[in-house]
Amino acid sequence: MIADAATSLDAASTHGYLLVLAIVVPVGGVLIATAVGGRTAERTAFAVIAAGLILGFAILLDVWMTSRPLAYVLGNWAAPLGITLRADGISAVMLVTTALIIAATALYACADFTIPRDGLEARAPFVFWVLLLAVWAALNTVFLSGDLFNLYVALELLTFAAVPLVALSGRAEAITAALRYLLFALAGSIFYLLGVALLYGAYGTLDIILLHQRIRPELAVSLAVAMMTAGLLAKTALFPLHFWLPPAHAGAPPAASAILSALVVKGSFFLIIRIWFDVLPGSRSLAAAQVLGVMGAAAILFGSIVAFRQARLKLLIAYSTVAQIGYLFLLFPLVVGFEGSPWSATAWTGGWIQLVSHAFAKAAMFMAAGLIAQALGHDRIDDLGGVARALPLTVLAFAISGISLMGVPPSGGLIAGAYVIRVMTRMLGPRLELPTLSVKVDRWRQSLPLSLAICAMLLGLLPLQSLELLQVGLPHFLGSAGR
Amino acid sequence: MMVALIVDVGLAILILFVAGWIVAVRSTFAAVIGFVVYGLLLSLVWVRLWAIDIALTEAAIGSGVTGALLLRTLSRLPVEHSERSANGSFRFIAGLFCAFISLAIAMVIVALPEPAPTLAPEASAGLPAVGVGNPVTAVLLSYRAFDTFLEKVVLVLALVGCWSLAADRDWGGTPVLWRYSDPDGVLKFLAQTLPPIGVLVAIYMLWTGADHPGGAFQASAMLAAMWMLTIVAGLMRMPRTNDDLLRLTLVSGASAFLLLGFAGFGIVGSFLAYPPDYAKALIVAVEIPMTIAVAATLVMLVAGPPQRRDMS
Amino acid sequence: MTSATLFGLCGAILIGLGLFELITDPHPLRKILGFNLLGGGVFLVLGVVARRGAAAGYLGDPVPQALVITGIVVAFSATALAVALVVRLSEVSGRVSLAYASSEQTDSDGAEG
Amino acid sequence: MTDATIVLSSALALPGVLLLLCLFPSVRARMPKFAVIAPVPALAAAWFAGRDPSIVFATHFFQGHLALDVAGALLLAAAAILWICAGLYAATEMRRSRNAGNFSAWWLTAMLGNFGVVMSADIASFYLFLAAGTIGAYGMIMHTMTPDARRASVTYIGFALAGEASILIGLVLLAAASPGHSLLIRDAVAGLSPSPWRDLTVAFLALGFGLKIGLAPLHIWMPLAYTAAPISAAAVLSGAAVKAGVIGLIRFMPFDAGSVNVGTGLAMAGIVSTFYGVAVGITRANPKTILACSSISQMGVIATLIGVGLATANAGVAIAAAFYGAHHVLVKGGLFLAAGIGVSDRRNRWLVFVPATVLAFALAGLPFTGGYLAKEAVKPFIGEGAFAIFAALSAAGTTLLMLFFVTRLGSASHDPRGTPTASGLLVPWLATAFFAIAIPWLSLSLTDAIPISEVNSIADLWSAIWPILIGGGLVALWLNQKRQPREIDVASAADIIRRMMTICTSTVERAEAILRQWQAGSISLLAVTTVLIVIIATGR
Repeated sequence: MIADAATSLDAASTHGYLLVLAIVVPVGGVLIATAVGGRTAERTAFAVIAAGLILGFAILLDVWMTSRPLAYVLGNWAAPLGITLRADGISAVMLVTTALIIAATALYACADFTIPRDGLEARAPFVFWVLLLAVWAALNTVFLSGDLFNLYVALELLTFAAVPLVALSGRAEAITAALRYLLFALAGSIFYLLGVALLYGAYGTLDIILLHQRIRPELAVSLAVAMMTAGLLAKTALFPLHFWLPPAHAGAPPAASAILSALVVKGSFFLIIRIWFDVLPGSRSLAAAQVLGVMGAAAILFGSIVAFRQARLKLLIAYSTVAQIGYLFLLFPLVVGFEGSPWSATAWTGGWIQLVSHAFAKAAMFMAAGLIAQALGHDRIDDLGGVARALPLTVLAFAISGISLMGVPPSGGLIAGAYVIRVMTRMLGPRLELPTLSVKVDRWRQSLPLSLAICAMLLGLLPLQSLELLQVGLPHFLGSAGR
Repeated sequence: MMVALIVDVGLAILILFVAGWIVAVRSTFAAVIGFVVYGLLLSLVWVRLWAIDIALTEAAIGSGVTGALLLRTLSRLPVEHSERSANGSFRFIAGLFCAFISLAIAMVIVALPEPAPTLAPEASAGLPAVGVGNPVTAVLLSYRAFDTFLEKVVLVLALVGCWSLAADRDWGGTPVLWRYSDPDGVLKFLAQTLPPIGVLVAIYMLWTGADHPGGAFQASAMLAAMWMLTIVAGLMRMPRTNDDLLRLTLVSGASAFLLLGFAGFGIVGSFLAYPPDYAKALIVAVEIPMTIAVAATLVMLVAGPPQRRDMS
Repeated sequence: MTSATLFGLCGAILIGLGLFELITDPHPLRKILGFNLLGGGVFLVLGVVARRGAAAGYLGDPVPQALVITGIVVAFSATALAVALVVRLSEVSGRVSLAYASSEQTDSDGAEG
Repeated sequence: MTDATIVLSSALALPGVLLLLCLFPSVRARMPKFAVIAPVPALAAAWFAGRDPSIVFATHFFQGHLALDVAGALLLAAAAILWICAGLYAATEMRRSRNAGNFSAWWLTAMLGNFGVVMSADIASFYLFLAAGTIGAYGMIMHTMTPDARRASVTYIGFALAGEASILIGLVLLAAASPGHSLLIRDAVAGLSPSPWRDLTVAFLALGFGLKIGLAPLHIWMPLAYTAAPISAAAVLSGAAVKAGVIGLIRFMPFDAGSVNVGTGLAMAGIVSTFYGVAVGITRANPKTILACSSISQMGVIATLIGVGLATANAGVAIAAAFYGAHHVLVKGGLFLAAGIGVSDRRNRWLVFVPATVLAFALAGLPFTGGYLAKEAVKPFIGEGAFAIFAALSAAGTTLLMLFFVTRLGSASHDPRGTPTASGLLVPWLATAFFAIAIPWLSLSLTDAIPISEVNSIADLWSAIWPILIGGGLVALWLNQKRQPREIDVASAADIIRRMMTICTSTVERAEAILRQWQAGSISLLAVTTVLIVIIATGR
């Protein structure tokens, strides 16, 4: 597999241009939307979404059919001098997940971020549409780039796109949250950059596959990996580095929260996976993986308990994200610990399904919470009684995504579910009179979180063993079942 | 050799002293001034490391524009009320951790492999195909042009993010750069005489950057400085943020890259590849809009979000 | 010791100092300064890597040099965005602090102020 | 095999579909009536599977596998009957309740979980259904929303979470050791023997399931929950839902390979629970609480049985435990219904009193009742040698406790007007009582998979009767004491644990308040970085 990938460094795949388009199309959208502004921003976004969906599925299909990673050498300058884009199985899956969630969010956001008919550009819609495309461009770059420094730029792109979304409401708390997020994320990316510098200093290349071949266990690598991992953990908000996340995700507008919670934190998580499983050679540090696992377990417990005690729905969902991020990190001790045994492949597949399922579920939850808050004018959990009758589809979406959060075997469990149950009890709970709805919510709008939630739940039913797609292009570490 | 090392040791001690001063000094204003000095000293270090391109960039952007930005910010913030600083034990623990991390990095730096791995031969071998003489320019605009392209997008996004912090009613308004009363007309005089020279220097930097140290960023910083000078002196008006021309200018750098990339698709068959015969011409052609776009972005970033009330 | 290693060690210490400032100083603007100090240190490490890679008639490896230039521009963008947030925060809330002002979090964050 | 597919999946599909229908408020309001028919397909499935155990009843969709063996069929049949009868009862009981529809939603969730757990053949769906059952139970306990109910539900969910966590760890370890990737419970358990973590895995599972069936000292939630829940809910929870733990033990304990340590531990806990339940029960006043204590005691018997089987590597205990459990499903469910009706209605007094007394004796193993068969079924394992004493003492204790219950029955209902008992309550109760006596005999005649030697000899009968006589004597003595039973059924330990939980959560919250600050968060970054540097650098 490694040898395969190395030869593909020089020979770009026939459909490699798709990778360039997957990044360049959203970037083009950003540029056009910024330049023209007004209603064009929204229209551009939808044009880009249509194209991006097609591109995402095309890449997925290609990787699936050929069972080989796609690669594209930019400017005909092969690594180590140039930059190569690559799409392996996990990139392809993440591309499609991102495209779907962005599309759903865009449809959802239409109602909130319409540009007024008089054509005069308004702040929030302009910023939202431009940054939605920017987040997408950045994520696609994170998923596709095969060069560590290019990934750094992509990470920063992601941060700069995400931070203004947090501050979009303009309230003091939101701005404080955005500032904390930015400063902490900057510290994280500079840690990452330091790691990149050390790796280049030791091996003279930034290309992931070349590094994989050259890297040896030595002090520089240990330090570089530790710094990069720690920096990315800060951006992923793994407990106890999560402090910036709940206010940031809860303070953003619902559509933005959906993107932030479902996708943005996954970007840096994806990069940790890249470093641990693509850059590092066979012998990963089990002890370090266990540390990540312990932090993950602590995040689950901590996040779930704090979520259970929240008074506001959006904060509850944000803390549930903290807990769910913990689940993602259980992948490390499992995959590393079982390295070479078939169970490792199962853990790998399960981890990715969990990640994708969480992305859908969390987007659905934030959208549902947004609709509820819009309809009721508040999101106090204790006063949610009767909302199930007023917004049945929305509450159903919330319930299904809650179930999929706690029910994806084998990682789910009631520990994660206690807070979901609490909210559901309130929503279904009795109320003498119907809550007065301040805004009427369209049925089609309610169906958006519902469809995302159903996606999330169906993912939980996927058989764990049969997804070889997720292992395309990975170095051998998954054991016999991994091809 | 020995003398050079002594100079370097002195420079290192000086820069560490300034950095320590920035950390320790109570007044934020003093810290900002210290930071500008730090940037200039860092440029000297870059010169000592034979990285002239970086030295110019650091001086122009790392020290110059950042310094302007920070000073501009200080003038907008309320008068500093002395915030209770963190307690001693917290600072002590944080200090220990920081010292540990520094130590670890130092150990790795001392143990970096010898001979050092390098891409200089590859970069050199590729130069004829790119047609420029300055390898750094070749890296920025050809080998790793994708980085540079994304970095242009980063600048645009930073600006969008900065503008997003305007009040809703101010959207589309005009940012306020600086208000400066100029009773003697000195500033006006400077603003009338310097820009032509500055623009010439910028053009020269841009052109020479292809083969010698210097290039687009340095030229942008120069242009930005000239533009800010004329605006502060009242010779030019700050453009409105919904001005079509301004918007086009801002995205022109990244857009030029994008067009170039697709041209590479069409002509050479690879994104961001240059046809060998026109490589240098194309590079310069891209650098011109890029320089102007970066200059405009820098000015707008320093100026901050649009406002309507303070139009005067 | 070569001057490259010397400046590398200098960079390592700058990283520590910048990190310390970023973490301990309550004033957001000072944190931004700390971030820039930290960035300067990291760039210096890259620069040292570049200098050590002198070969093929060049006095430094051009690839890391180009990375530093890109990095400086990115760091500037970050600074501009952060500064804009600080200014806006002081306009909206009248304070320059990372502590939350809202009532429910005053208790927990008050200690930080 | 398509028949099996249809039968097994419809057993889950009907409750599932009804549950989905609960989303429509108009349907939900009428759901208590519809919910009565929900268990019918499950009963049919049990009937088919139980009649001819040679047909492997197995099916799978997605990655879930369903299967039904004789042990499962026994429990499923008993549970389905109880769900039907209790459902009828609930339809009457909930008539005046404001949110009866919600109760039905929880009811159906618990039912789905209950049936699913019995029929699951793979680890993942087992866990999923186990969780569903817990959620449903939580909702039913909370239904009345009184302070007691809230307290009970919180205690319940706290214990359930701890139990599920333990089970989850066990399942993950189990799956990890499973050969060839199979998530089938059978394969995984069979493949456990070479695993270095075998005892650990089994211990986690036993602990979790032990908590589910309320083994002492993990029983605290049980009296609280059953006392607080509405009658119909208490009936199905104590009768059917608690068997999730029993079926878990039956399915997951590696009887073939055995495990002396865990088996001994489980048996010890079982013995303690058997007598602890009696000892506590006779000091309580509320009949529901007494029944809950009896459940602790009865589950103790089952745990002892399984523990012995595990320690001696005797796979035969599985079917015996299922048989014993199936009998307990109906008896305990029925007695809860009786406790709910009470004896205040003078006209029908005997309709409650007489069957309840019979059931009470049945639980103690009175000959010619189903309980006698149940005792016979477990006798080969815990009726011989030193265990004979245990069996006799437990029967005596059961008699004591159950007769005490019958005497307390009169005080249960303090309805001053003595309103006539609705037939909607009486009929389900009488039906349950009938089936409780009849089902063991019926199942014995239907299948020969249950190894019970024919019941004949006088000695056998006598060995069943004398403990009952002793128990009867004891209850007479006990009642003569004129001690005032405790009216307030506060399990003080539960309060302590609840307080500890509160302290834990508030500690977590306080920690969160600290971590939410920039300082703590950023110093964590430094600490994490340092730890990672040290670990990665030293571990290479």
